[in-house]
Amino acid sequence: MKARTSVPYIFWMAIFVVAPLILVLIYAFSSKNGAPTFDNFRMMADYGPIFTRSFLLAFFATIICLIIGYPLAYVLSRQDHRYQPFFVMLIMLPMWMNFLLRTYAWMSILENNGFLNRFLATVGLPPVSIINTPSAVLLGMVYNYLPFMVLPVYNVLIKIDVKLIEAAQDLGANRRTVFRRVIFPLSFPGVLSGVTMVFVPAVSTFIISTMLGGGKYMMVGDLIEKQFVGAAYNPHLGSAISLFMMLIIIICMSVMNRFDSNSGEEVILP
Amino acid sequence: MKARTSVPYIFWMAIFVVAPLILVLIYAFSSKNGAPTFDNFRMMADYGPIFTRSFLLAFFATIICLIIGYPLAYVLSRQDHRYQPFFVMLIMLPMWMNFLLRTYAWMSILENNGFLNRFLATVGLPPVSIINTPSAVLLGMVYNYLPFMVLPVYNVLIKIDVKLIEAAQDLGANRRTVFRRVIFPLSFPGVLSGVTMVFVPAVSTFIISTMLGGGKYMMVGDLIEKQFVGAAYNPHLGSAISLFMMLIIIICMSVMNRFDSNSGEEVILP
Amino acid sequence: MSEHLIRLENVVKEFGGKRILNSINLTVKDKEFLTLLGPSGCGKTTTLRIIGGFETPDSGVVYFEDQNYNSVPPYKRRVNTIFQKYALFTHLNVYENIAFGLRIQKKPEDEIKNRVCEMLRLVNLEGYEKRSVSRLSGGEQQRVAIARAVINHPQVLLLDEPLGALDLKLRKEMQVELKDIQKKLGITFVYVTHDQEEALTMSDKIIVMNKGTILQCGTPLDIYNEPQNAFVADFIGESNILPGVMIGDYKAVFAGRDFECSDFGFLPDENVDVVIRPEDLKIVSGDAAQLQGVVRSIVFKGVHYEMMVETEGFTFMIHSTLCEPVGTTVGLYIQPFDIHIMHKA
Amino acid sequence: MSEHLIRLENVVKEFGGKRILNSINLTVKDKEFLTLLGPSGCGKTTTLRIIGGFETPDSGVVYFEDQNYNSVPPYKRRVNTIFQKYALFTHLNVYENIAFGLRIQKKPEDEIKNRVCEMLRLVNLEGYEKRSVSRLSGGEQQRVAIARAVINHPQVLLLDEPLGALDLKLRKEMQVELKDIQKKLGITFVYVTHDQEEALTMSDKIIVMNKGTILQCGTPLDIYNEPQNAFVADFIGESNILPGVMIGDYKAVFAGRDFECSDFGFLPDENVDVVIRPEDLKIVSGDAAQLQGVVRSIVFKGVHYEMMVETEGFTFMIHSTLCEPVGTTVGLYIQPFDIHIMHKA
Repeated sequence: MKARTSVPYIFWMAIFVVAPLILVLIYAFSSKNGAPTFDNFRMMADYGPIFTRSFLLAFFATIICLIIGYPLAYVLSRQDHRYQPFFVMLIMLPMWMNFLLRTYAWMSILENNGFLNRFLATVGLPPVSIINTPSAVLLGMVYNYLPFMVLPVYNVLIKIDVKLIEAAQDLGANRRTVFRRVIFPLSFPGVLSGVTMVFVPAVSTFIISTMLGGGKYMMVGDLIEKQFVGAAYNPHLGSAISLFMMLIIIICMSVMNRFDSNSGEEVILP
Repeated sequence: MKARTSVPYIFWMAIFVVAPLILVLIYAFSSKNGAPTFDNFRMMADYGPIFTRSFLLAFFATIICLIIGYPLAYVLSRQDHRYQPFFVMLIMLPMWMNFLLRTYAWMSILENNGFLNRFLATVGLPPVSIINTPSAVLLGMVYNYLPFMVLPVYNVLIKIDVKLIEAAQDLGANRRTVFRRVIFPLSFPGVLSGVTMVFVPAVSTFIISTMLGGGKYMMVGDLIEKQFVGAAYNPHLGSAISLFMMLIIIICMSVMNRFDSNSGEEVILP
Repeated sequence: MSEHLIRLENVVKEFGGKRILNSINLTVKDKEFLTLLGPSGCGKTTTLRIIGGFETPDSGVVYFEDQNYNSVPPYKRRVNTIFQKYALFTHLNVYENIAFGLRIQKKPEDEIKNRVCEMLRLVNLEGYEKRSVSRLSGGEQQRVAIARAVINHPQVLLLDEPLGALDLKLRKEMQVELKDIQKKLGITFVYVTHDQEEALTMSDKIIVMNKGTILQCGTPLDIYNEPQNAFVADFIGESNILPGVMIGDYKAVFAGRDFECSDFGFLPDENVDVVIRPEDLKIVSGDAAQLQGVVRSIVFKGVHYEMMVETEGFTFMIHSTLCEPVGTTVGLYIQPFDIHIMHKA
Repeated sequence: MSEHLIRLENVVKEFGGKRILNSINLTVKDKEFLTLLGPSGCGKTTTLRIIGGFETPDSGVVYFEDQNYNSVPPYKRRVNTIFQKYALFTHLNVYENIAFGLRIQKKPEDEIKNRVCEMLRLVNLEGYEKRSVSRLSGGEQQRVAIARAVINHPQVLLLDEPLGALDLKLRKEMQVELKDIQKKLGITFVYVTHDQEEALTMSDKIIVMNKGTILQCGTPLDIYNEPQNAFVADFIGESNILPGVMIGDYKAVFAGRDFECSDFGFLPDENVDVVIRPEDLKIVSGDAAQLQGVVRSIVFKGVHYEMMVETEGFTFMIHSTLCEPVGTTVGLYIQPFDIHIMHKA
C-alpha cells in the first residue's frame, strides 16, 4: 500500500478511534442539559476518599504483585526448558476463567465459614476473619493481576543472555551479586511493564471490592460503573472521573517510560 | 535461588493459583446443598441460543477486527519511524479509558437521536437505526478489542527483516506478490496471537450487549454475571458455564498453537 | 549490443546528507567476474544495491545493455542477488526457498521440480529439500542462497560479501565453488568484499574503492603489481610505505639514500610515496646491501617469517623464508622494479 | 610452586550423551601464550570453559598451581575471560563495564577511577567513558571487553575467538595489540581460534584439537614444519596429501616413483600419508625434474601464483612467484627434507 493511499485510511481509523474520545470530552465538560460547565470536575472533590483508597489499594496490590511475581518469574525462568511452558500455562490458567468466577471463588474461600476457616478448624487453628476487609480486596486484586506482573518479567528474564551472567561470575560476582548487578537491572524494563500492567487496571477495578470488601470499600471503578449503569446514573460525572483517571494514568506511564529509556545509562544500583 | 529452595516456592504458588480453580470444579459439580451432581451442566442446554449467539458474535467481531486491524497494522508499520510511536499511542488510547465509558460513548453516538443521526440530519441524510441491534453490539466489541488485534500484528510486522522483502523483489515479486508470499506468511504468528487475544475476551464479554443491544442479545458473559452478582444468583451454574467456556477456549488455543508451530513448514499459500 | 552489459555513469548517492557515492563510473562486461573491493563504508555495497535496483541514484545513470535502467524496479531486472546474511525465507523450507522465483513466474509444477533438483545438485544439497532453513549451518544457508538466486538464470549475479559469515576453511572452499559455478553457468558476477585475498583469487577485474570514490580498476595482477596510490598498495597487500623524493627519472631518495627505480615522469624533487612489498626486501650480506638494519622482532607466519628491521629512518617489514635472530645487523637489497613510486594522494 | 600454572589431567566432558572431550591432558606455563586450535566442534571452547570454571569435568582434574580446582566457582578463580561476542553489560556504559570487577571488590571510588582510566589508555578508548556499549563498533566493543577482563589483574586470561567478529584488516591489527598487551602485563593467555594464521602469529605454544582429542602440541614452528599427521598438516596450512609407501628408511614411493626423504623408522612397506607444502614444489627444467606434469589452472594470489599441476597419479597444488601458462608441461622437484611422511591416522 503506497503512502498516499494509506493517509486517508489512517484518517478514517483515527476518526473511529478518536470520535468516542471527543464525545467523552463533551460529556465531561457539560451538564445534564448540555450546557458547558466544570461542575462535573468540582463534584469529584466529594469523592476524594474513594480516589485515595483506589490509589492506595492499587499501589499496594502492585507492590505485592511485584514482591510475589518477580521471584516467581525468576524461578520459572530458571526451570528446565521443557517444563517452562507448563508452568507458564499454569500461571495463565486463571486468566482464561471468567473474572467474576475467579473473584467469587475467593469469596467462598475467605468467607467466615468458608473453605479457609473450615480447613483451619480441621487442623485445630483459630478461624480468621478476612472477608469484607481491605485485605480481602487486596488479595482479590493480587490474584487477578498477578499474571500481568509475572509474564512481562518472565519474558525479559528468559531473554537475558547467559553469557552476561557468566561474564559477571568471571569478573568475581557470586550469585547474589550477579543478581543485584546484572540480572535485576537487565530485567528492569519487564518490571516497569509489569507494574504498568498491574497498576492501570487495578486502579480502576470494579466489582472486586463489592464482592470481597462487602461494598464497604468503594473504588473508583465502582463509582464510574454506578454513573453509567447503576443507581446513581450520571454519565457526565462518569466521563469526568474517567477522563481524570486517564490523565493520571497517562502521566504515570510517560514518567515510567522516561525512566525506562534512561535506564541503560543512568540506573545505577547502590 | 537454587533449584531445591525454589521447588516449595513453586508449590505454594501453585496452591495459590490452583486452589480457586479446584473450588470452581467443586462448585460446578455440586448442587446448592453441596451434593455432587451433573445438573449444572445439564441446565446449560437451556441456554443453547446464548452460547450460539456469543460464539457467532465473537467470531464475527474477530473477523472484522482482522479485516480492519491487519491493514491498519500494516500501514502503521510502513510509516516513518519517528511517527510510529504516536500512531501506536493513538490506537492504544481508548484502552486506558474505562471500558464502561467507551461503551457508553458508543451508546450515545448510535442512539436513535444520538450524535450519528444528528450528524446525518445536518448533512441531509436519512437517520439510521443501529442501537439495540446485533450490529451495535458487534461495533462495540470491535471498538473494544481492535487494539488487541492491531498491536500483535504490528509487533510482528515491524520485526520482519527488510532484506527478506528485497530478496523477494529481487526474485521477481512485485508489491502484491511480496505481500502475499512473504509479508503475510511471516506475520501469521501475529495474526494468530491477535485472533486469540480478540476472540477469548470477546466470547465472554458482558455489559456491551446490555448497553448497545438493549439487553435483547444476552451473551455468555452476561449470563455468568447474572449467576454471581445478578438476580439469577446461582454460582453452581455460573461455575459450570465458566468451566465449559474455559475448556473450549483452551481447546481453541492449543489448536491455534499447533497450527503456529507448524506454520514454518506447512503453511503454503496458493 | 554494446560490449558492456552494465554501465554506471556519474552515479551519485547521498543518505541523510552524507555523500556515499561520489560520481561513480564503471562498466561490467558480459560473463565477467568483477569485484568491488574496499574497507567498510567505502560505498561498495551501495553501488551493488544501485545495480540491483534497491536504491535509485540521486544523479547519474545506470545502463543495462545501453538502456537507462534508473527507474526499473528490482523485480523487472534480470539480476539476482546473494545477500550478506543470505536473507532466506524463514517460513519456507529449502525446496520452497529455491523454488520461490519459479513459483512467481507460475512455472508448471514438474518444471519447478526438475529445476530445483538440478540446483540442489549444483550446490551439493541433495536430500535437504524438506529441511527448515533456520536449522542449516552457515555454509548450507549460503548454498541455498546461491541456488535460489541462480535458478532464475539471471544475466547478472550480485554477491554482497557472501562469504563473510563463514569460517576460514569453508571460505576458501566456497571461493573455489563460486568461481566454478560462474564458469559453469556463464553468468556475470559482481562481487563485493573487503577481503583482498578473495578479490585477487576470484576476480577477472577488481575495482578498489574508498570513501565513495573509485581509486583503481584493473586485473588482479595490475592492481597488485602496479597500485596507483599508497591506499591501494596498502589495502591490497601488506606494504612498507615511506616518504621519498624523486630527484630525477629513475632516481628516488628514501630511507636516507638514493635508489635506482623504474619510475619516471615526476616533477623535479616531487615528494612521493614509496611502496615496497615485504617479500621484495632481500636479506643480503656484504657489499650488495643497499641498507643496513637491526632485526627488532620475528614472527613465524607459516610459509615465511615476518621480521621488523630497523634502518636509519624507517622500520621495514620483511617477509622471508629465512630468519635472522633478533638483534643482528642485516643488509637489505631491493631490486629497482620492486620499488613502486606513487604521487602523494 | 610447580612450573605449570594450569594442568588438565584426563579431562572428560559429555553433553547429552555426546562425548565432547576425550581425556584431555595439557599444561599451561606461567606467562605463556597458549592457543587451542581446531575446527568448530573440536572441543576447544569446552576446554576453555572448563579452565574458566563454567563447566565441570565429568571426570579428570583441573589443577591450578597443583591445587584441585574442579569445584572452585568462576568467581573465585584468578582467571578472566574475553567472550566470543564480548558479552558486555548492555545496561552499563563503557566506564561502568570496565569498573565492574573493581566495584564487586568494593574498591574505593578514586582507585576505581584511576585504574579504569589506565585501562582506557591501554586499549586506546580515552574519552569513551560515557558511551553506551551498544553504540560501539565491533572493534571498540572488543577493546572494552579486553579492558574489563584485564583490570582485575588476572593470572590467566582466556580468549574465546575474540577476533572472530572483526573484519580482516582490524583482525590483523588486534592480533598485534593483543600480543603487545600480553607482553606488557605479563599475563598467561589461553587463546581459542579456528584460524591457523592467527595461531601461528601469536602463540608460544599451539595445541591442535579435533573431535575432542589433542592431536599435537608444540611451538608454531614445530606444528608447521613437523605436523604429526595429515589432519594437522592440512589444518595448519595448505598441503598436498597423497598416499605413499615407505620401502625403507629414507625411501618413499608416491606419485608413481620413489623419492629420497628424511624420515625413517617405519615398518617395511608401511602405507603412509605423504605431505608436501605447495611452496616446497619447485618448477625446474631438464634433468633435475623428478616429476613431469601439465599445468591445469593458475590463480593469482598476490604474493604468489597458485597452480594446479597434473602429474601421473596426482594433481599437485603449487605456490610459486613464477607462472607457467595453462597447458605447458613442467618439471617438478622436491627436496628430501620437504617431504613429510606420516603414519595413517
